[in-house]
Amino acid sequence: MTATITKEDALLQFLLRMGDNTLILGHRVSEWCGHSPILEEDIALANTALDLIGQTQMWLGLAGEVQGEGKSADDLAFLRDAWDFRNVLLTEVPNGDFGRTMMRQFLFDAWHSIILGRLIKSSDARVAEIAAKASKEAAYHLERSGDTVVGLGDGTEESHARMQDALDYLWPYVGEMFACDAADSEMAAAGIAPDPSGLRDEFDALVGRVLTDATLTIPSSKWAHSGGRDGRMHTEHLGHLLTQMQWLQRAYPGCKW
Amino acid sequence: MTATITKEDALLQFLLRMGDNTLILGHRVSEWCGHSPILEEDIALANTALDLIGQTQMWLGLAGEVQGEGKSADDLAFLRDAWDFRNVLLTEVPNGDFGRTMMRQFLFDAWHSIILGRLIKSSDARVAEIAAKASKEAAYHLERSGDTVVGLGDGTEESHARMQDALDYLWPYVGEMFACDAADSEMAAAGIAPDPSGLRDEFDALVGRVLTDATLTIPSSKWAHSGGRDGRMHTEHLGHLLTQMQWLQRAYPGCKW
Amino acid sequence: SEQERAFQDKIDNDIKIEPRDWMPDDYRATLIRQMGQHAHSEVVGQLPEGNWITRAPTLERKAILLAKVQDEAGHGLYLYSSAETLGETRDELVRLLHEGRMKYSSIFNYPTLNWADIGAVGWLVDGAAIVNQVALQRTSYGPYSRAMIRICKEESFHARQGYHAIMQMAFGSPEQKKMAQDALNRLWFPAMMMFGPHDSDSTHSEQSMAWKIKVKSNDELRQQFVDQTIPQIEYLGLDLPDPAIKWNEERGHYDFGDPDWDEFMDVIRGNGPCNVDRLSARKKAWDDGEWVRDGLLAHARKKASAKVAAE
Amino acid sequence: SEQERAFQDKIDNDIKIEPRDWMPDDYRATLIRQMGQHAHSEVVGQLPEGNWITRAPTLERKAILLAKVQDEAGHGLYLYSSAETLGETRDELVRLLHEGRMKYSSIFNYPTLNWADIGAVGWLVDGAAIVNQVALQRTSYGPYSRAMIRICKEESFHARQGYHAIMQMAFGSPEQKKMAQDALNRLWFPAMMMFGPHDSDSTHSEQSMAWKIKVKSNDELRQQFVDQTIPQIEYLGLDLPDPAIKWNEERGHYDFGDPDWDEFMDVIRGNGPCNVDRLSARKKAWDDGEWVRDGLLAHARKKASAKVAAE
Repeated sequence: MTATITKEDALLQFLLRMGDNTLILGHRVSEWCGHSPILEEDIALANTALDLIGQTQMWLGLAGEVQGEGKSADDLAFLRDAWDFRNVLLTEVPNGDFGRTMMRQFLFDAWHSIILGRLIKSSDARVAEIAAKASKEAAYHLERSGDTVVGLGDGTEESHARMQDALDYLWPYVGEMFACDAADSEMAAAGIAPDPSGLRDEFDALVGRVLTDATLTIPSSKWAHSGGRDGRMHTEHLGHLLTQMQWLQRAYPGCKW
Repeated sequence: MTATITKEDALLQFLLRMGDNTLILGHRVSEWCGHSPILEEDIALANTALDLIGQTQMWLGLAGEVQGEGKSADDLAFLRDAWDFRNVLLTEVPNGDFGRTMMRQFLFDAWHSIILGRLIKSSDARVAEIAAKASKEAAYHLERSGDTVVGLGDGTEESHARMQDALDYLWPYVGEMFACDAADSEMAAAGIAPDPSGLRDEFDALVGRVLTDATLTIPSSKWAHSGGRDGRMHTEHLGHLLTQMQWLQRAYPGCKW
Repeated sequence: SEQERAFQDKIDNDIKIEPRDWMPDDYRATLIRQMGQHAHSEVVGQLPEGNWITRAPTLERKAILLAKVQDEAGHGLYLYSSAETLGETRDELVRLLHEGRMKYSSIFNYPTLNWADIGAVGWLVDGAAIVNQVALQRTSYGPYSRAMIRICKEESFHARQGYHAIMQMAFGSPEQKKMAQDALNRLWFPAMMMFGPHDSDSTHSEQSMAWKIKVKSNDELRQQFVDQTIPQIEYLGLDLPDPAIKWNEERGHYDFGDPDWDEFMDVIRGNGPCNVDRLSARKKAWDDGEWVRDGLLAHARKKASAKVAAE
Repeated sequence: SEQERAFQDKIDNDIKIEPRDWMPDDYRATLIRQMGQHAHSEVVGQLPEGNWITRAPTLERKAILLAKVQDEAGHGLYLYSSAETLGETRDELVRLLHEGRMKYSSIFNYPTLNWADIGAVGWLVDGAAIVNQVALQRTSYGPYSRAMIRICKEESFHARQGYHAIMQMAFGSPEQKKMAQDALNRLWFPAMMMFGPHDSDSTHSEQSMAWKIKVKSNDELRQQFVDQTIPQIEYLGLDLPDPAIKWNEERGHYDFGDPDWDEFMDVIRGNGPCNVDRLSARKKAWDDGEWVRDGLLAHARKKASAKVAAE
């Protein structure tokens, strides 16, 4: 399908994708609060969630501006239903055990740090500005999640097995981050954002290096889930997440908090 | 505190208590759908949930009538927030493992079958009619949950330990079912419903018999949770349950389904 | 052989095969596979619908959905029992499912994403299943045929309820109508796939037809489903989910487009949207329930031996 | 003894005791108990607030709450480290907590039931904690005193944020105001209990005061909290949560009613609304995390020995 999408629409899609990724992943990570394996991780996970929510405010804030319907970042976060979300499915899968959470974080951080690095040079100054701030955080997240993946992958027999399970489960969710549709092409043509498919080599090299250190094996199947970043088919998990996330705004509409 | 409550108000409280108990417990039981230890249990649990939801329709339907504000059973179920619910805390605690779910069911069924037996003779014909229908179902539930408690309590070492854990956890939630406040006194005086405290001996005898067969030991502590049936202080669990239960009605108000 | 000829004679004369009758090994194996898959489908099919039980929008809808899921578990039980008449235990069938060596209907590897999906599952998925199952009422194996007769009654009821549920949505608020359309769009092709590949690509079909394990071909059944469903879509005022749908005066049937058979094969091979989650949910239920099954069995044995001792 | 006299002299002259200084066994034990409890409280205190993180009504509120809970975990870490200066490891303190042999602040055994509770926890619970902790900045043990100075800064920030959050509610819609009132009503007496029993019933107080582990009495601190909080309640336009509250011109303080000390003792003994759930949540986190801690430790050892081998 070739582009029958305006640049404005494409930009909106792009911003929603960036903001919904950080919103949904931030929500998932925040579920760990008070339940992690060690106090240092409680702190680190809360900090990661906090960064992601902060980035969400910027991306969705700009999305609301671009949309031009007077919607705030909060309106977009709390008043859309599942089908309007544009996050990749990877961010909405349940936390599972700590290993799956950290593997998910690592796979996301790797992609995130690469794309944010490109976005710093976006032709849209507003995008470049957000990326400049977010990329520092993402680099830090990647360092942490990468270290944890290596530590647990190359830890005990049990931790290795759990990390391999996590990787096997999550790998089919990786491909979606590199999908390219009309909106992406439009963004690439406008120099606003890179074509996601062009990021794959760098991702594979980075992830391959870390997973080798972690003594983990990348599954051979090439099949990938899709449907999140275009809203065509999210997982069943997203709807449940939203019941919590949006509860107060739905139950008490129009209030100030 | 003595009664400064009108008979109408007391009746409304009584009906909400009956209906919220079955609503919330029915919801909890329905969470098992497709996840129970054996296919026969999937059927039995769905059936129990179905009975409880059916009873909810009757109790809350009558509550709406008595309240006289034009509210349907659905309005009451889906548009009140946690503090307006009047179920005992026992019904809202999470399912835990299958043993805890069945123990909770048994403790509730025992109380439920006893009170429904009395309500058949209620001076309020509408109450008596609902009780007549519900008590048959409750008797059947009690037989089933009692058998399961005995089977698992007097099963393997592991099943025994799990059932004792379940009983230890749940026992402090039993006392609330027999609390008596102004509304209860008013109902008792009007011959509409029995004083709950008067049901305790029969309950203790019944439950004691079954738990003896189950080789389980009733905890010695007399302390009991409270706050559900008067809405003063629910558990943190109820709010989470409502985010799911009420999602559609909150997100899409005023629709017909 | 003599036995084989007598067996085929019975089938040709529409005499049902019963559990104690002689039957070819392949006939038995094919039936066990088919009935087992069918039973597994009922059990796994609880999951996508169960996904909305806690979010059903009214008490009435919650009750209807609970009753439906309960029925499906009942069908599973009934079908496992029928398969057991062929000498295969339920536990063994479940083991094969959990090891990924037996399948269930691929439709259940698609997610239920909005409330209208619940209506659409009843309407389209049960609708498609009924088309299949009505044909199977005439299947040659007695217990299977009788199971189908019983199951079809309940399924028709579910399909009607599903249609009513989606009707509420299609005739409801703009957002409800959008949900109905979204559900139809997502579930249409997966429902079409429920009838299996084209007759020309169907591997087991010929022998199954001769044995009357199968009674109508995949393409016949699919056409029947399309023909009965299009007028319903039009009645609901929803857009057709496939631009190729068109009444063909000459054939007296609707023409329609092919589903994406690559996706079909992907899902069959385990690469569907929910395959991994569905199977792991079932395995978890089974594993978590082990202590329960063991406990109840131990108690039953104690009771039995106490009874013997007392005699 | 000579040592004891020198020790008490230092204390009387407001010279801080440092980790390597001689100290009486009871002083050490009392401090470990108090700092350990304080650390546990920070950790368990994540749970009632964490309960609302996934339901925070705006991105801003979610961020504020995340930052707060993160700070609390940080305080826990800091306090465990301070306790370690007395020779007790964090793991040992955690073990005692999980075995029910050490306490955490009873306030966290009350549930957070509506969003206003999150504001109220910051305002009332952190507010009460600060009253305590400001006094403890002058405590005699150096590391504890310094921990308190650092922690108090962040807690004041939290208390202010909490007050702003509940102000939004109190000045918001009628339902929001009702939530604020409900939160105040439920949390008022538990917050009052945070200062412990009346001085006349407080067991450890006298020695602790002499050692300046405690600096002000329970009743003094409680009065201070009441005096600073009542005007805030009035500013918010909420009803007073205790009918006995009344300005006493003569004393220059507010009079107020006693909390239910039986309930206080119940909660202390484990019979509070959330005791069982809180402790089991912490134990589950710890148990579920064992493989993580083991894995990371094993990896660290591999790396260390690889480094040695390479040298």
